[in-house]
Amino acid sequence: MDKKIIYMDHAATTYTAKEVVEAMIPYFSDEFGNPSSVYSIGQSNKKVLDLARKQAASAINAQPDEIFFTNGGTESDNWALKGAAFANERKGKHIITTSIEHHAVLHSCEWLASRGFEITYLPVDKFGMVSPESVEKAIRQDTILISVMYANNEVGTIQPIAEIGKIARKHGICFHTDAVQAVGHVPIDVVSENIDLLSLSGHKLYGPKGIGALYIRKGTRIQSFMHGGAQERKRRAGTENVPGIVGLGAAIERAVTHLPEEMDRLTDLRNELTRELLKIPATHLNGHPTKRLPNNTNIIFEYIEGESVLLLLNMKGICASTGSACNSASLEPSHVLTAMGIPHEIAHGSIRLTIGERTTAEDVKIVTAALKETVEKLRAMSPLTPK
Amino acid sequence: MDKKIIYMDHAATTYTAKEVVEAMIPYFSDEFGNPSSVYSIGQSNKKVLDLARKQAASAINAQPDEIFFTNGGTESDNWALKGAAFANERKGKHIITTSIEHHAVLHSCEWLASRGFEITYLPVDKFGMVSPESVEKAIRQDTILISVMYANNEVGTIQPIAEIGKIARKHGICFHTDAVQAVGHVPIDVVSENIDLLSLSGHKLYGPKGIGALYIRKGTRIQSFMHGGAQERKRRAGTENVPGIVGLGAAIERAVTHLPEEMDRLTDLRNELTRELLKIPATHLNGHPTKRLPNNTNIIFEYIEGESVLLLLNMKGICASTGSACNSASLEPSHVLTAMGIPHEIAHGSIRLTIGERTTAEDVKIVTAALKETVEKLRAMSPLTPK
Amino acid sequence: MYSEKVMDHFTNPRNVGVIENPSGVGEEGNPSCGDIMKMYLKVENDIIIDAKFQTFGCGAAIASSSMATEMIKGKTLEEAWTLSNKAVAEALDGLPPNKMHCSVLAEETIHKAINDFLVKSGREPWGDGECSSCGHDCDTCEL
Amino acid sequence: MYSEKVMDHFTNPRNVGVIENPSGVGEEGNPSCGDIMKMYLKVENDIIIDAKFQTFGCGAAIASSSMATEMIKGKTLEEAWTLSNKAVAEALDGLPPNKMHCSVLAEETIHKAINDFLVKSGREPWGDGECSSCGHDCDTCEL
Ligand SMILES: Cc1ncc(COP(=O)(O)O)c(C=O)c1O
Ligand SMILES: Cc1ncc(COP(=O)(O)O)c(C=O)c1O
Ligand code: FES
Ligand code: FES
Repeated sequence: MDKKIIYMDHAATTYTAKEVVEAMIPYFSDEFGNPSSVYSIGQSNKKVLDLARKQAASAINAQPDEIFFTNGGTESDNWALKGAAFANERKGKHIITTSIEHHAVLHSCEWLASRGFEITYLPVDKFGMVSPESVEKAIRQDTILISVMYANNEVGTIQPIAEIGKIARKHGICFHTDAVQAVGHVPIDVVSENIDLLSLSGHKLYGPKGIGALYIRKGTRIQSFMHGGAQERKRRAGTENVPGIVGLGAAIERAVTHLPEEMDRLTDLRNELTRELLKIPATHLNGHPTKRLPNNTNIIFEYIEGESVLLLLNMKGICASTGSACNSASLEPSHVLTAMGIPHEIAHGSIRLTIGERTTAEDVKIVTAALKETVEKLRAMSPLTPK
Repeated sequence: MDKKIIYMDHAATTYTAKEVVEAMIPYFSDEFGNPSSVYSIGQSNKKVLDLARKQAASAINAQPDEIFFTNGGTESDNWALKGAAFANERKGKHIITTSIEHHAVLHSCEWLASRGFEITYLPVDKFGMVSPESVEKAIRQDTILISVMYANNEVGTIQPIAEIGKIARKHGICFHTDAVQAVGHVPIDVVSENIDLLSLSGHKLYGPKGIGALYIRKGTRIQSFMHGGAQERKRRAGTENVPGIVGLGAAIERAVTHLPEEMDRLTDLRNELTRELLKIPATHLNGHPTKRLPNNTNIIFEYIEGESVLLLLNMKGICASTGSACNSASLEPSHVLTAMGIPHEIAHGSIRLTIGERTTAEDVKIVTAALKETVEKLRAMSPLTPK
Repeated sequence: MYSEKVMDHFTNPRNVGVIENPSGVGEEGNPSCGDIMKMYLKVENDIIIDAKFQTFGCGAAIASSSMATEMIKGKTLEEAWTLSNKAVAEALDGLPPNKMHCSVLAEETIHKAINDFLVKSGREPWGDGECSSCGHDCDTCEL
Repeated sequence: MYSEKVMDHFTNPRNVGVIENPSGVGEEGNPSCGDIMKMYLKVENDIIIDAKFQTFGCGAAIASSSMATEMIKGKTLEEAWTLSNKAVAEALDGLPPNKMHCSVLAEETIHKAINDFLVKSGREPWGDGECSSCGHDCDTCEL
């Protein structure tokens, strides 16, 4: 890359931090033994997994033996939904979730629906917020699982997880939260928030891609999703991705160490970015004004379409997205914005900017200027722009 | 590690080759973009995935768009079994497999059985070989899937895949093979062998752990296993593990390039090792004498127990295993040896030695001498040793 | 993702804008992606002597509008009518499968504009042909 | 996996072998893992003056045999009888959860050998107690 890139798509994926990669390297070619083996080079890797388990646990106030490594947020979500559904189907087949979940949850729910489960998709308000009351109202005799994401990946809205957890606990229903965007970014406490299952992923917090974890509170009824060998105390089969797990542990520890200061720093930068962008006419902020991830701003620019904005930004060396990366091939407007009541044509003009640990005040200035120019250029071409 | 280690457990896992790690490194922290993104740093990663897809495809004579990346052999097996079962359940609920499959297949089958599928587990002969006739006899009106592993991970026996493939094709039944131990070790041709689904894994061929692939012949009916984003042409969700995929591609290409010579070299070394070990009294070779993986020897030492052999070998710097690594915590004798008709107490004395690209003739000599000594020492302690 | 030609026509689109007192105007939207294209024609002796567009849409939509207006300028109405989306996409050195419909939008907008001219000048509109196939493998197309 | 104590008793096992004309012999097998332990006792005045073992089994089984025979030497029969598997495991600085049953095997083999002696000397065998619990959390134990 010949020119400076300003990366504002940290919610899609982060780079793996240099020190995290360095922590991983020895486990590729030197300490490569299979942790299930009897001999020493395998056994020493077992210790390394235990350390990573501790690092992951302490980030969410869990016990190390409540952490099970997976290959990412998607697997954790699939496991939580399908595993809890099948393990509890004798009790009932009703699942409560929301209309703004990540597709890893939504499509798992759809698949479960095709196998006889019944899903209630709760609505959200205009800020993308689920109300705890709506959760409680949706509970039926046969409800076996509630799944509400910790923070939304597109608009950044942080959900009232502690309140929902309390309700779930009161009714004795298993409570899962997809915290892929939240772990390492905001403080989480599975005990006080009454969370039974929690998904997290490495590549959203400067860890490697292809690694994640599912927190399973002791005593939670859940089937295995990945069947096979006896790894992860027989609950998640497959030879352990030792370098990946080491990287995940190192990345989580790193994130947790800097969390309070980094939250403040990012919140300030993000607020500045939002404030400047809202000065452009016919723009609106998506998501909750304050209860949102510190690194997320999501703005609608009326009369223009998102992909063309991204392409022009890219030519200026700026990386951003319209919403969730994994569906950028899709032409449908974001299901999150639609659920928030934003009309189709306007939803198409939304841009998500997610800043990160290298983002500077200077970057914010450059991006603001670039977006102003881009929006003007595209509005000049649009048949929708008012004269 | 202070003394030289002789590693003879390549079937459990291999180190990642240095050049493979080097190929991966740039994709952790520099070229880290999400391949689903619109901007250039993500887009360039898409090309890298396409290259890896080509590399993987060419190793088994598949088309690149028939390769779908997973997080390893276990996921590939789970996907193949569950995905094909659910996609074809209207046609029938009968699945044919063998009693010597890896647990990733066996436990997936057991789970499917708990959900109403019916499984036939074919027996094997004393060499661990499945007969194609038994496959054909087991076929019923409602058979929807046949799953037979390419080569067994414990005893190394290579199955008559081409013959079974022909039978499956004749009856129009989907044919899956778990080729985790075979890809990169023996030549495979999914077209001429009539394979519809094939599992492979990176860490068995000097690639990284936590990455694998499922080959899906065009037109094969199979559901998704990992639900979520639109990655892998909407068939396997989850942010792509770009470094892992790059490493898998590089490792496969590397393995295929050296395959014919390496097969010959390993076969010679392995034969020498086997010949020497069989000179110890009351020893037997497990698995087929010739139709076996070039790197595998598996020997029974009567009157002694495997784990104690491994521990003593380990103290001499030699890494070996009793069978499959992922169940070394289990106390049961190997299901593979049991299926081959080997009695319990004898099955407990089997040792698997799997050599690799760094194994030398000198290593074979050292290991032979060490095993002789070890076996003598343990036999002297055993109440079973005849006077 | 996009060819250089697409990027060129996207970043420096030809014929952006409005024609005052146009001979014909066409507007077409794609209900699935929400994109909207509008074209203005100046016609003399059944020859398109000028064409302009406004587009709300993705990079491919803007590039297709730009290329399509370039391609019909100087053409007879009949020639312009037979301009296929495929020809537009080819002139752009190809479009990704899930963006082929953006070129279809251009073709349809031209048809609308030509028919608007025909009707305005008291003639019969021409039959709107079938949805032109994009030439891609329907199995892999995400259209 | 194993403590240094276990590895020491495994690689240099004490009391391996056979006692000619033993006062009592016990043999016990674990049906789940197939391991077999055999112990020989020399008893004088109800005191175990010598003990030897032969074991077909894993490292933990061999180390447990070695440690258990060490621990009962010089003890009265009553003292030897009350040696629990837990005490053997503790003397070895612990055993992994899925290997606790190897120490149980040692306890049971001692019981068999003592009873063999009692019966041979015309006395009543002592009641075989309940399976002694291993003290680990049953949730995580893979026994
Ligand atoms: C909220 C949320 N859940 C799940 C996922 C899936 O995680 P992964 O890409 O690690 O599979 C993502 C990100 O892609 C996400 O943002
Ligand atoms: C035959 C066979 N199948 C499946 C697997 C599972 O592969 P992975 O460990 O990559 O999940 C293995 C190895 O562990 C294997 O040997
Ligand atoms: S015109 Fe719809 S995506 Fe381009
Ligand atoms: S005695 Fe059975 S595993 Fe040790």
